[in-house]
Amino acid sequence: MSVLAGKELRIVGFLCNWCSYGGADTAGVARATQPTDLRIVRVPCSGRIDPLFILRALLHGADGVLVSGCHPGDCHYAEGNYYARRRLEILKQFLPVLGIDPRRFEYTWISASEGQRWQLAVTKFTQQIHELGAAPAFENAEKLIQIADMALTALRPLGTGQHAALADLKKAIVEKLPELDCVIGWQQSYDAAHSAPLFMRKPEDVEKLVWGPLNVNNLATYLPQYKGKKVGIVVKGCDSRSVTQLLQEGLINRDDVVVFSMPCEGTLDMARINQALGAYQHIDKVAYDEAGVSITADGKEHRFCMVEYAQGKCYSCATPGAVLADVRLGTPTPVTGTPATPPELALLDSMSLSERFAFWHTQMERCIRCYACRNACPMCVCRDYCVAESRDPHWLTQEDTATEKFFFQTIHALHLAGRCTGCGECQRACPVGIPILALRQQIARAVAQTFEGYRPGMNAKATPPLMGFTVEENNIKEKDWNK
Amino acid sequence: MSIVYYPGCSAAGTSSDYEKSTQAVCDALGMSFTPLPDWNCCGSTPAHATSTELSAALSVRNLDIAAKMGAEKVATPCPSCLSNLRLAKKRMEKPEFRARVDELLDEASSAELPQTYSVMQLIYEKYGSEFVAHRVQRPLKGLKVACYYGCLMSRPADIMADFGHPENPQVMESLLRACGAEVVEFPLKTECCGASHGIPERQLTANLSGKILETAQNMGIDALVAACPLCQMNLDLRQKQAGKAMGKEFALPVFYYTQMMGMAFGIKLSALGLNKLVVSPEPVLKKWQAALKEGVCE
Amino acid sequence: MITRYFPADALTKVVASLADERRVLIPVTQPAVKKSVIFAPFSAGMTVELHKASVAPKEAVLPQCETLLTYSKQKDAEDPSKVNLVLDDKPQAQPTIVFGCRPCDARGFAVLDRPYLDGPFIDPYYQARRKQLIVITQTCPSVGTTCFCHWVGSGPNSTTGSDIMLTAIDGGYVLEAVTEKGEALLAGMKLEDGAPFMDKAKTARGTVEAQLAPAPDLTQAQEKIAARFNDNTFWEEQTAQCLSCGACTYMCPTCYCFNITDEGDGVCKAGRRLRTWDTCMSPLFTREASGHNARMSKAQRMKNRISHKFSTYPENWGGEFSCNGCGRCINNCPVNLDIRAIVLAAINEKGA
Amino acid sequence: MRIGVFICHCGSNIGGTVDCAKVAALAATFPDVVYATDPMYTCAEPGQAAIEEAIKNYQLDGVVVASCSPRMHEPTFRRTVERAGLNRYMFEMANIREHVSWIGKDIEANTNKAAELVKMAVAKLRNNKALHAASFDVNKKVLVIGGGVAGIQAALDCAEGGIPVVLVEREATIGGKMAKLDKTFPTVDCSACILGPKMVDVAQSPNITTYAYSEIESISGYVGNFTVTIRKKTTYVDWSKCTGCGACTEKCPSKKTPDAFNEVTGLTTAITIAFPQAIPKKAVINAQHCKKLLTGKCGVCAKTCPTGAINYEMKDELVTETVGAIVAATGYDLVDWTQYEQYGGGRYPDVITSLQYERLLSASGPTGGHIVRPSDGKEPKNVVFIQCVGSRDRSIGRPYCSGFCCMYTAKQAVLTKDHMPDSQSYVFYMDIRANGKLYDEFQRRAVEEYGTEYIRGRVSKIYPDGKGHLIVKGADTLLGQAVEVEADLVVLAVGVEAAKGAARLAEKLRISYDSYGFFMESHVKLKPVETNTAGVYLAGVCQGVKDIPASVAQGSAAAAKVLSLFSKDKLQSDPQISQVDIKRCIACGKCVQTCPFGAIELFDFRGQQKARVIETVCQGCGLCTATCPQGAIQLAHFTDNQILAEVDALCQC
Repeated sequence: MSVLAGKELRIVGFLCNWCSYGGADTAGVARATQPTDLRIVRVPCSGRIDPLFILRALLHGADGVLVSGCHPGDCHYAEGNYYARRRLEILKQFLPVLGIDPRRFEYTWISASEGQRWQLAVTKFTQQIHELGAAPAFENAEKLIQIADMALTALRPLGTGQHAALADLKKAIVEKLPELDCVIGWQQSYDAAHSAPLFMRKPEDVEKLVWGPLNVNNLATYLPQYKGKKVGIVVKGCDSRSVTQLLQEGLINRDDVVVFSMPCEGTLDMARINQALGAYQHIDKVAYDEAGVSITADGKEHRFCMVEYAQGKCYSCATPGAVLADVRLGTPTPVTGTPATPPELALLDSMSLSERFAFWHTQMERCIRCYACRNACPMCVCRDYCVAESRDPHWLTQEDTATEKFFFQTIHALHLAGRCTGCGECQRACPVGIPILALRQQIARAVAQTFEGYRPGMNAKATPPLMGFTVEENNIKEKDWNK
Repeated sequence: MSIVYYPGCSAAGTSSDYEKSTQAVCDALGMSFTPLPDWNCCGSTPAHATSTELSAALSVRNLDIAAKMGAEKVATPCPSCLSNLRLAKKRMEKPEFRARVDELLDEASSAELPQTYSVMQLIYEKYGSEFVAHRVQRPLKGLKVACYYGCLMSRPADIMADFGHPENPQVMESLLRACGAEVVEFPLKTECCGASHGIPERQLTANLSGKILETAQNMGIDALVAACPLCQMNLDLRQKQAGKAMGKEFALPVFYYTQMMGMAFGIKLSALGLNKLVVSPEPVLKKWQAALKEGVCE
Repeated sequence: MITRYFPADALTKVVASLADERRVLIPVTQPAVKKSVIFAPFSAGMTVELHKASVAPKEAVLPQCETLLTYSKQKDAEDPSKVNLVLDDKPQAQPTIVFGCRPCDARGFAVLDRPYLDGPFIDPYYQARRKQLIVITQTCPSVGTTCFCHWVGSGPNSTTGSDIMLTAIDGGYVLEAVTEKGEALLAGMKLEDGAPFMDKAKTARGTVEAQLAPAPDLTQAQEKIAARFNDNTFWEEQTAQCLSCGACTYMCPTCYCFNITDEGDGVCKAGRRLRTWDTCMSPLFTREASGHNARMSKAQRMKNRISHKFSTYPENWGGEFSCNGCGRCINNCPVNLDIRAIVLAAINEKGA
Repeated sequence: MRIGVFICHCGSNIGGTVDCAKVAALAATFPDVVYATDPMYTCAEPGQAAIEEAIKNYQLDGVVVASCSPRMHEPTFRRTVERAGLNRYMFEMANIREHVSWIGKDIEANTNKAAELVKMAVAKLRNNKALHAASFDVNKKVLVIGGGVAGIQAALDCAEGGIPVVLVEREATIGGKMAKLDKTFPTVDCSACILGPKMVDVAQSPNITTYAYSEIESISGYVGNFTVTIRKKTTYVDWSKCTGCGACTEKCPSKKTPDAFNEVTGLTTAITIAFPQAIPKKAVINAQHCKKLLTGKCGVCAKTCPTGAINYEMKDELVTETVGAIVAATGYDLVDWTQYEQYGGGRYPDVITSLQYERLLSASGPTGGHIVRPSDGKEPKNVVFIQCVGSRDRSIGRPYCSGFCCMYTAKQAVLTKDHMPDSQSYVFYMDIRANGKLYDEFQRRAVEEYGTEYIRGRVSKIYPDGKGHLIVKGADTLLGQAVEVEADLVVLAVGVEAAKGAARLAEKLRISYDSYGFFMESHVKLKPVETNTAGVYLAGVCQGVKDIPASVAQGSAAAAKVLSLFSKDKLQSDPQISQVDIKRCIACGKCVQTCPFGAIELFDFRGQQKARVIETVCQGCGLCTATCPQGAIQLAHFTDNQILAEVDALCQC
């Protein structure tokens, strides 16, 4: 049983019980004729509507979703619709990057007495969906492969940080070590071309500390596990934003963390480097110079200059020096200009909605649901109780369809809305190289446009935008059904 | 900050005394205005009575010349010109109105038209009462005066917002107090004197001006101080008609505030056009000079 | 056993001919900024290139998500309270060839055979697929930096788990059957005999063998790692950098743990019982219904993973390690955790 | 699970455009549905009996009724299933009337939509759990904020009902604005005579503890268990010793203190007792005008006080009270009328407010009831009253009518004639609002018997004519001409707004208020004395403009609400609230941060921090459930799984 073929489309309505559901009742009592497509799901408050309900509907066969709550200021629960207004606005700006037409989702405010306004809204919205026609099914999207052009101009000189004050850093760490449980840094892993996180507890551990473009891991992801213990951490600019965001959300205590920082000159994109190196058995030597690194593998030397092989995020990095630090070494590097659109997002911007749908379907088919993207993310603190693998609530099935995997990516992206600092670890950790960072970058762009240029992790005192509200919103305009 | 001066038609005619004293006071304060070349009448009451587009076109032509000269502000002594020039600029914000006005002009007016200010407001804002007091050489000791703005100076409230409370402006009071005069709070200072009804409805103006003069006289003041050519004419020139209408004998000199300020700045009385006043200012001048000689302090 | 030869340019044609009656899984490169090679069915128009796959061909016998059974509830028309359940639990399998995997992949099938087929309970779903599988393994042309197959009893030319060995020589490929199944397949292929090329093949195999650095002695691994069981500080230090994601286990040719869940349709009128890959590195692996979790910390989980591969599996299944030394868990680890380092540390370091 | 489905015809309201039988047949095919029928009127007696019958016969665990809006009959049907032994939350409704049958005539589409809504309801019901209301004990004690007539009435009624009352009044005496009135309309009986005895009752009632000259510092807790901190402002007089003899007020040298009680119509001493019938009749020192406190020199009152009650070092004191309910009766203040420059903006001494005129009329006022002009002390002949000053005026943001000004002006005009037989009163008005009992008759008497001249028109300007009179210029719209009155005294009927600080108090009470500061009632027509916050009630003008009889009535109404709340020993909390799954919670604190009611707290559970919901404070909005990333907190009856089931029922099959 489903909608009447040819006459109706699948439109889901989420209405708050106190105002809009009452408004729909008033319209009914007034016998106001309305199209029958829309089926109403009643919720206590528009604040109860998790944007993921809407994505769940849109990705599983809904052609359109309409949300309606009390007018801001009239909420029966005082603040429910203030939070809803921000979350739904960010969701609406998130849909295009997924390949879903934003006109398939609208949110509006209708009070219990506004029967005509409900009739107008449901009629206009149903018309709007019929003009768009049935929504394309994600499972049937055809194949499309596109690759982002990673080379961009950086906002500040990229280098290998060889003349950074590594010795001073080591001395500073040894000094602080006795009062700390451990200090987290980087060390060389199984060969000179790979680094790994280092947990320094004794002075001799500190000797292994390295600093350079191979320090790709964001060490802030380990901090929540050490809550309650005193711990030190060496940070690049992007890592410091993650530390600040953890502080903003109270997931770590400021006086338990000692932050060591040196100005970062960019990190290498190991995926592209391994691509260029191809199969090799042994790394003979890794030599650094001002502009890049030359790696000798199986006797053959390969030259990688930073300008061409840095990670995407390093080009548009505006905080090479740490945003927050207790021990700050080296001279801060000047940053000029405003960040250009990150490469992965620029690729998606260049595509049409249907192309993006196809692009993501092809990418998601390769996903093996290993959740490295989630576990590498410093902001993902739900750790063992992620909704991706739970039965109560049962958001995701264990089926390996592209839709389920794509739905997890939207869950992760929306859970990070206004919190993701763009450190790029999710994409770097993905073993099959799916460019999932673009989804988070689109939300970061929407958050910046909607909340006066807000960027997460820049100010430890700031409240993440979706965790608060203002009564008057400058950049969120109410839907005008008369236009 | 170039300010263009727009004298207005009456400056050359009926209120030449207001014009002379305004120029004198501005020179004394070192306030330089560049005169607006090839200016035309702002349309005054008849124009906006017939068609708002015509009235706006007349005013906009002046503002356009000023804009093309690169002027940021236009100064004018006359409240009627002030209100027309400001109203025109406000109405030009609507695109369809602007289009109709531009049709009447030789060429389309510039997008950004300068804002108009009364000379009194510019003096007060630029110099403030302390500086004016500092310039005073012969304070208006012994003179008890009341200020009369007329009904246009501070209205309509949304366009004249920067001039003070529409019912109770205080700019002229503070300037005259700075000049040493004893200023009485005159409750009818923004009531209408009858304006241009003096011609078609003589009796109406007589009543309205009569009431103003009667209340002013009851307050025992030496002189009424006005800032508008038309109000000054109704109160001074038509004082006898008003007296007849009220059945009272009025002998209340009506000065322009610039004349009073000129006197305080020590400018030669002849340069202030006092001779043009119908109700003789002599008793006020004698009382003032007497007070100055004896160094009488209140 | 019989041998065959075909020139290099005939590679795609040979695979195409195999693909007529069977599904042929070949390593297919997925273009991306970070390329990955995944075994995918051959279809017309593809050109075959033999690269080492990022993900093991385990999919051929143990798919990431397979339907164990489907159920639907039919209601009795007259009495809605009467419901009968229709079940269908027939295993689905199709004849498949894995073409061009590496010895460290093929050995994975052998490792999986033991628990699924040789144990007390034979898994019918696995068995159905395993029976119809033929493995054509390419002897390892180049050894990677993270390869350590020769540490664990395998090698670049190991034939364990393979039916036919394919060796690239200049100008062509030599096929050598190692099992009856392989021989039967080769016999049916109209290719020239491979005997004249065998010595060339042997030299090619030898050259790769020589590249290998000497392997450490892991014979004591089983006991030494078992002895490490209570040394918690050791495991905590070794696992400090692990993020407990699932990349290593899902890429591994020899991880065979799975999870079973029932997934219904919108209103649970019908549904499916799914078997999906599980990862022992995730806390959910040992979380019981009560919420108690035997292995709460990632150190315990890592201990279990290393011990299983190098101690308990050999103990249960006659001494063979259940790690093929393919190095995929090292390549794909987001924090570059090296299993070799842990094993060596467990064996050599003194300590409890 | 065994579900019964009832598709209601609602006569022809639904049956007319929905094939109910077909929907029932389709419903029978949904999973777990074991019984489906289509009764004619489900909400009627037979309909409900049929449901109870079916529950017994088919051992149903859940019921779905497809009929009208749940906002209408959900409570009815919940009681029905409860009577049959089912938990009332094992019940769902599908709205196939207002949202289906009444919005279109297309029978095929309506029937299909009705079936789908039933399928959604069944899908949700299959995830419902039985919910049980928690009960908690009630602290049967009430706090009344504001000692005006409404507050006094509420306090007395509650005390009468045996409930201990804590009455907090900001001024030094209770009585509020009514105590300042001389006479009251329409009976012209003396305000002090009818209010005084009630004030004395308050003082003498054993159940009422009065905190005068005190304000609410903070309020926490929930219905049945509020904790209130009260700030006893320092009076510099120890009220336990002060007998109210007034000796200090005679001797105090600082005679130029503005008399706040008399609306500054006169001056008084720094230490005062507001008015003779003040309750409590205790002295208070005005710190801004007391020489001793300002300069350290004086101390006359300390010397003269027979009981040594004066204490210059006395500080504010914070007192805590625990109560079960709160009645807000904070009354009103006059609009700041000095923004009307055309009425002199406060510069003309002879232009006074109606409240100041009330003090001039009052025998206990500064002039002993003798009406004089503040400027020269002479008796005025022409008294002009101007109505709607600061009411019905959109330009200053006060578009509403203040309700009682027309009536008190008529009364003041009558009293003016009484006091000064040869005086002449004029009233400039727009419309006379006299809609109470005996009101219009009283106003007619002011016109016909007392010769008050009513001029229908607005006043454009008041100005001194220089000879001691005030010229009141206005229009007379009935005669169609301008009019001027030479007035000796002008009384402005100033509009009313919420008492100063009402907004801040509303935030402490967690109730909402409108842009004028009036508190927001739960429903303007049906629940005028309740608010959206359980346990907080309203009385008097703080809820909106009203006259004394209405304020007294609301005082009693609020008291009735409190008494009914306290009639039960235990209070039931609404079970449709959030619950935390301790296992899943990682104490990230997001729910605590977003909960509008502060109903979630972090607590220590075996060494780990976990979130916990305070059942009685949670209102069931579900914001926390939408905020918690790992779904650790779920709003009962609207859990993620229930809503997902509805969405999946629509989108997936």
